[in-house]
Amino acid sequence: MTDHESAPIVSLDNAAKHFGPVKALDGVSLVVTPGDCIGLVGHNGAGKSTLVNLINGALAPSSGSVGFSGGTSANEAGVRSVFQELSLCPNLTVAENLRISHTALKGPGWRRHARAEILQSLDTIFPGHGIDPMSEVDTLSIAERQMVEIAIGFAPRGMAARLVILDEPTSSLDAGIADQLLEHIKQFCAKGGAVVFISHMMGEVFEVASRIVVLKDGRIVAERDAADFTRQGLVDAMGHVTAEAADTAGTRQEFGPEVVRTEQGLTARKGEIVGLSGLAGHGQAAALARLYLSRSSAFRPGTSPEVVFVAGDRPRDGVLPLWSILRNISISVLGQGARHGLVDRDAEARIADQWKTRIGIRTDDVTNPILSLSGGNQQKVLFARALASPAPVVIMDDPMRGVDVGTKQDVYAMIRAEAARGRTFLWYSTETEEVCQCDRVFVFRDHEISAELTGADITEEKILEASFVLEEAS
Amino acid sequence: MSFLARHRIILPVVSLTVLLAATFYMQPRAMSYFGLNLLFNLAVPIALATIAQMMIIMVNDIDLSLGAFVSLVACVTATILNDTPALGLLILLALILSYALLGAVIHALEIPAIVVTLGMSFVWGGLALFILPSPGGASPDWLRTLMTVKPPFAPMAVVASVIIALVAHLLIIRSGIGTVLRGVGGNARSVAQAGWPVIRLKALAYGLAGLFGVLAGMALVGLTTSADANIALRYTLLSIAGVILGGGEFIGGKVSPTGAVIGALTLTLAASFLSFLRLSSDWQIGAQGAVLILVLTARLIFRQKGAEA
Amino acid sequence: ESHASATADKRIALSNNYAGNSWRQAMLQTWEEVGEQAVADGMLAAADAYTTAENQATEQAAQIQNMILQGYDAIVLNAASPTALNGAVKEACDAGVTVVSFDGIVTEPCAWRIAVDFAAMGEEQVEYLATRLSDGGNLLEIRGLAGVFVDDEISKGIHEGVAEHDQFEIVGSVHGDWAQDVSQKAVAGILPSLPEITGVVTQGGDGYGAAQAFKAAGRPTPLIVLGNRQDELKWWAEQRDANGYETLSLSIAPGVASLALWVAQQVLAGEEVPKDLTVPFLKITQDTLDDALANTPEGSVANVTYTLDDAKQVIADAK
Amino acid sequence: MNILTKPWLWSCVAAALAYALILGLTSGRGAGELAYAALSFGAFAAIVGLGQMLVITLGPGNVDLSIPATMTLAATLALKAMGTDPGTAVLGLGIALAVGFGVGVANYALIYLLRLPPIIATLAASLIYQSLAIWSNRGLRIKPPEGLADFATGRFLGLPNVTWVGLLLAIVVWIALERSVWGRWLLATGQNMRVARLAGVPVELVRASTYISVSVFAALAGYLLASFSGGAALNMGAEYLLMSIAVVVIGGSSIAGGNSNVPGVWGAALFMFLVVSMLNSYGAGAGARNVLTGAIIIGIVIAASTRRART
Ligand SMILES: Nc1ncnc2c1ncn2[C@@H]1O[C@H](COP(=O)(O)OP(=O)(O)OP(=O)(O)O)[C@@H](O)[C@H]1O
Ligand SMILES: Nc1ncnc2c1ncn2[C@@H]1O[C@H](COP(=O)(O)OP(=O)(O)OP(=O)(O)O)[C@@H](O)[C@H]1O
Ligand SMILES: [Mg+2]
Ligand SMILES: [Mg+2]
Repeated sequence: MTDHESAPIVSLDNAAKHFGPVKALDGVSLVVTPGDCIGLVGHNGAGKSTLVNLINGALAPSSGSVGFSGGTSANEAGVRSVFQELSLCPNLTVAENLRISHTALKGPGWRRHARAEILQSLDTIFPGHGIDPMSEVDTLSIAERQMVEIAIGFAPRGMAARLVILDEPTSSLDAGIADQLLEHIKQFCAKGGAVVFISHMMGEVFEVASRIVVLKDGRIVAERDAADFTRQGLVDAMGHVTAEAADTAGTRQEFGPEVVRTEQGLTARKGEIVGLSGLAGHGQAAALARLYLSRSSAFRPGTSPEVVFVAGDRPRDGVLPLWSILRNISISVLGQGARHGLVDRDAEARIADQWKTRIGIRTDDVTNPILSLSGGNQQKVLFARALASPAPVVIMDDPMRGVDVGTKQDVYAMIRAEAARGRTFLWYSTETEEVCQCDRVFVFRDHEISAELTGADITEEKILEASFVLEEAS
Repeated sequence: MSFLARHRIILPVVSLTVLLAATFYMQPRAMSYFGLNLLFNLAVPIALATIAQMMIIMVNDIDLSLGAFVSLVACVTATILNDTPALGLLILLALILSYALLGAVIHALEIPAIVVTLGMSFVWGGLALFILPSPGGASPDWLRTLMTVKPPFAPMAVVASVIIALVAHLLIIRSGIGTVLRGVGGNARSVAQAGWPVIRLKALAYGLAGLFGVLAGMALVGLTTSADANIALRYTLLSIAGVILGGGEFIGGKVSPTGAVIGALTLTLAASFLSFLRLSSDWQIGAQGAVLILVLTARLIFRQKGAEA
Repeated sequence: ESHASATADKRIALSNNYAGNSWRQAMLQTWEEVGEQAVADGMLAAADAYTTAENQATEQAAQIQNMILQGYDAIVLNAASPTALNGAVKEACDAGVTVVSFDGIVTEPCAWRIAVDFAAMGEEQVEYLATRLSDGGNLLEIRGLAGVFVDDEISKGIHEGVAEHDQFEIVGSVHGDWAQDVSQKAVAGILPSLPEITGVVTQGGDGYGAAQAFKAAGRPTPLIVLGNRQDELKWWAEQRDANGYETLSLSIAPGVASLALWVAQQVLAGEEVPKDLTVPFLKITQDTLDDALANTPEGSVANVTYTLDDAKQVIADAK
Repeated sequence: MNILTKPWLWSCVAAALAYALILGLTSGRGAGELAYAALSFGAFAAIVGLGQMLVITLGPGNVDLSIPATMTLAATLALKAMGTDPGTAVLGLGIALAVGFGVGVANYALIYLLRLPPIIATLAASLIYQSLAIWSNRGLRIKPPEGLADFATGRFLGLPNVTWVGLLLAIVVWIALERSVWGRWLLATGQNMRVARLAGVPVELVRASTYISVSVFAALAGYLLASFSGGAALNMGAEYLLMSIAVVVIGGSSIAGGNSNVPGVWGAALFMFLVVSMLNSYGAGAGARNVLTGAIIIGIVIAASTRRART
């Protein structure tokens, strides 16, 4: 298979994982050797996260095998995972979280060691991160948490990491920080480490990956050197009929009256798509949450809601974990079809089925539990929840987190169509590419609006300039 | 992040100080070695029970059987431990182990702790009635001596409270395993993913709760000199209130051992403060509720400050 | 009257561990009335009442400690436990405070005890039944709150009585927690499995509930020994008028608190008072029923208020 | 769906078993009598249990500890107002329900305005309600008007009237939880209040109405119990503190909904009465009775949970 001095760190042999009738992984063979930097791509629900879980031992394969060279378990073999759903302990400090992962860290003085180790790791990967290792995780922004989790993944923890699996690590990082990570991955692989990098952002994958593995419906459909793929070829391999890139904004200029104005200066007109940008954690999410809370009541059951919310931080803000997909979708429209306060269950089922097809939720039955969906498909459910509601203003807090390329195009089109029909969108995104599709963009810095861009001014450079300007001046 | 929200311990400390000042103002005689001991010595078992409850709340569970358990321990201490110390110790050890087992069962079968501990409260209460059908028994002499010792400078109650807080703090906040235990409350899934045997951690947390529950029962007997099957039933609710008063939260592994001990002292002091007020007997019970509400209302200041951040 | 002036500056506190039933409320009321009068008459400087929320020895111990701090000269005590308060009582004695316990007494030797012979109260019930039901029969026992001293004592007396009168057999025993609704429920649950019952022995506060349960089950009403609650007495009178029902009612009078007050006053006045005093329990018979009913407020408990002279008499009897 | 996976099944099975064991002792004698008693007394536990279930559904940390005090206060004020005068039953009911409503509003105000954890808020408030009850009537036990007492102890179509009330409420709660928009909102709030709020659920309205419902249920139970047992006593609600929680958890409550445990509350209410009766009938002492009750409770819960896990 491979040459003798670099035995595979992990090798999967025809490994499969079934959840009841769902074949999440349907016989996958994969070998990761030192120095490999594998880009793992595939549509939402292709089985990427399941593959990660098989490798790190969180799930046992239904058939086939997973073998390690450096020990019997992933831990012993130096295999680390950074999960798609954030998995730190929010009540502990950053350093204490390292202690959780570093099971061998013991004895007096462990706090000092933990502190030094995590700080070292953060400094290496994200120079100038500004994270205090003594601060509790729940006081950090989602981007900072993601950074901490990545830093823990790469930290030595007793033995150097040999393989780090990153499941959509950049989904809540802004471009600058994501670049720092990509840089580090390249260096790590150059020094003989191995990385499995999962992302829906093709640019990133092409930048770091030496080899790209494409998963489709639980099977590997392509595995080649990155250089052998073209961008379009990759998207084709993933099996998505990419919606023809609808001609972008800039043509439509007639907007209705102003429907949103906040103290901060955030404004939006009827039919407008307003973007919020800037570095992650600079107050965009808070501004949107405040707007949502001020426009909806916790006491009055509005028959016609003014605003709806699409969450990006799924476990914290979006998913009702005990419920089915159906109930997760219908929660925002229950009030409308109700007669005598009773739920119209036929209408409810109709709406859920309709959105399942419209937005392409990968499940055979909407009465399945929501947690049986892959991360990206859960996100689609949240979209469906919001778009099904008749509210004129849609607030979106980084809603494309973990959504695959094909679906993204579909959702963009859907948003534009809804906007044309008179809905207003407020859209915070960590991806500049998305923000550039908006009609107007507010750039945030230090919890304040530092720039308002329109039309042709909406460019990556202008946004970056407005995000950073003070830091450069000082 | 505001200063107050970061340092949750300030609230319990301030509540206790204010209440203490008010008590001293109402009853200057309390401001003495003798007075402080009288005010606080019955808080020692409550503080221990509060730490026990905190161990359970730390892993996102709640223990409705703690009062019955402490009563049972008190009955064992006042009878078997007093008559045949070796057998008594063995039984107390078995009780701690059964607590640990309870934790493991709750985790393994994924049943809510509130249910199991509710059932266990009947079991402990029944066993206590077996051992001591009517009040009685006697405290072992060494225990009585220990609980009535008069250390220099500060009375036993104060010294004991400081020691309890210190030990619990070292165990839960400073030590490595304590950190992992808090991690179980914060995010059990990630602790499991890191390779920790969560079932054993849960058993450990429950075992520690059992240990502190046993200490609470023993301390209680040392003070009261005898026991009955109902002696500590109130501790269930008192201990929960103490944990919350001390800045703990029901979910998420956010607990403060020092705060919990201070919470227990505050609860005890609140009752005394009221009796110094000499209310009409109709309202004495209600006033206890009012004071509890008042003390907890101070949390509001912290919440609002915290929410702004 | 020389003693009165001797205690004019003395302050007495009542430590009460429970307020959740009519008996305790009557007790508190009697204390208040007698205490206020004593203060008005210049016999005492204060007679304050303190109550804790639940029936718990630990809270009462803390309460006693507070009373020591407040500098009371005497503490009158209805104790949650005969032994668990001994630590606190000892501390009070050591601080020079006179402690008088009543109803729920404490065993600490330094305290005075005004005891009711609860065991005799249980035994007397069976003796009464023996005079009424010479053929004997099956008895149902309703007990109080498990784990409490009074419950154990009365039950012991009842079982001794049954041992003596072997024509009786206790065929069922339930805990009614001294509450009508709990007794009613417990009796209703056990009745279907019991043979015919000729008598019910009780502890007070539970007879009416038992009667209701028998009625609901459609069984003939047996001879139920009652516990002086007004609703029981009223039910008895109604039954008597309707079908000549005859029974006995006995319990300790809540007014015994006033006796304890006077005993404490006597101790403070320097009188020599024996440590152990007894009060008879209050017994209502067929003949005294109408009187008792007339003197008991609606929904309360039959009561007696003791005077200073009564107290002196009780002390003299004990010497 | 397989009936064996219904979490409420086990409390009903346990109740039936306890019933059979008692009848085994009497070889069938008194079957009707026993069932009638169980249905009467179970009704009170079921009514407070239904309310407590709604609160527990609100999520971790939500429980109402003021149920006993509410029962006592409502019954005391209602019976005092009626003063045994005939024809005042409706007035009394109105007063009891108003007290329940007021208590619920007060509890919720403490929780919402002062941000107190519900356990502590209701515990502290219950001490105040208890004081109010003492102050208002000093524990005097006033008899209910005769007509009301006859209703509370009477029967209709062979079942006790209080059972009909309990069944009616169970159906109302079942519809509310399983079919109504409010029920969906409640279940969503219970899973994650923040998510529910962001999904447009009026979470505070839901919480307020839930805390008011439980108090109104408790007040109704207090009113009926006082009428049933011949008067309000200060300690009349005491045993319903643990009972209300026990019937909810034994009933197999899970806050997911769509798997309603309303029948479980009734099953558990009957069970709690029958198990004590059974142990009394077999002559168990207080100690043995408690130990066995606890063991059986845990047994039921384990049986229910492993059954659920296997499917
Ligand atoms: N616990 C589960 N029970 C049932 N089905 C599951 C479960 N976990 C995953 N699946 C299913 O397995 C398939 C693969 O899911 P997986 O999470 O691996 O996808 P993914 O490639 O990571 O997608 P995404 O890009 O959206 O994160 C999906 O169809 C999903 O619905
Ligand atoms: N960056 C920091 N921020 C805040 N406090 C700090 C920091 N570094 C050290 N300290 C404080 O310095 C003291 C020494 O801490 P350290 O954890 O290094 O000691 P240790 O001997 O490792 O502890 P242990 O014995 O608990 O393992 C502690 O009180 C700690 O809180
Ligand atoms: Mg995934
Ligand atoms: Mg250290």
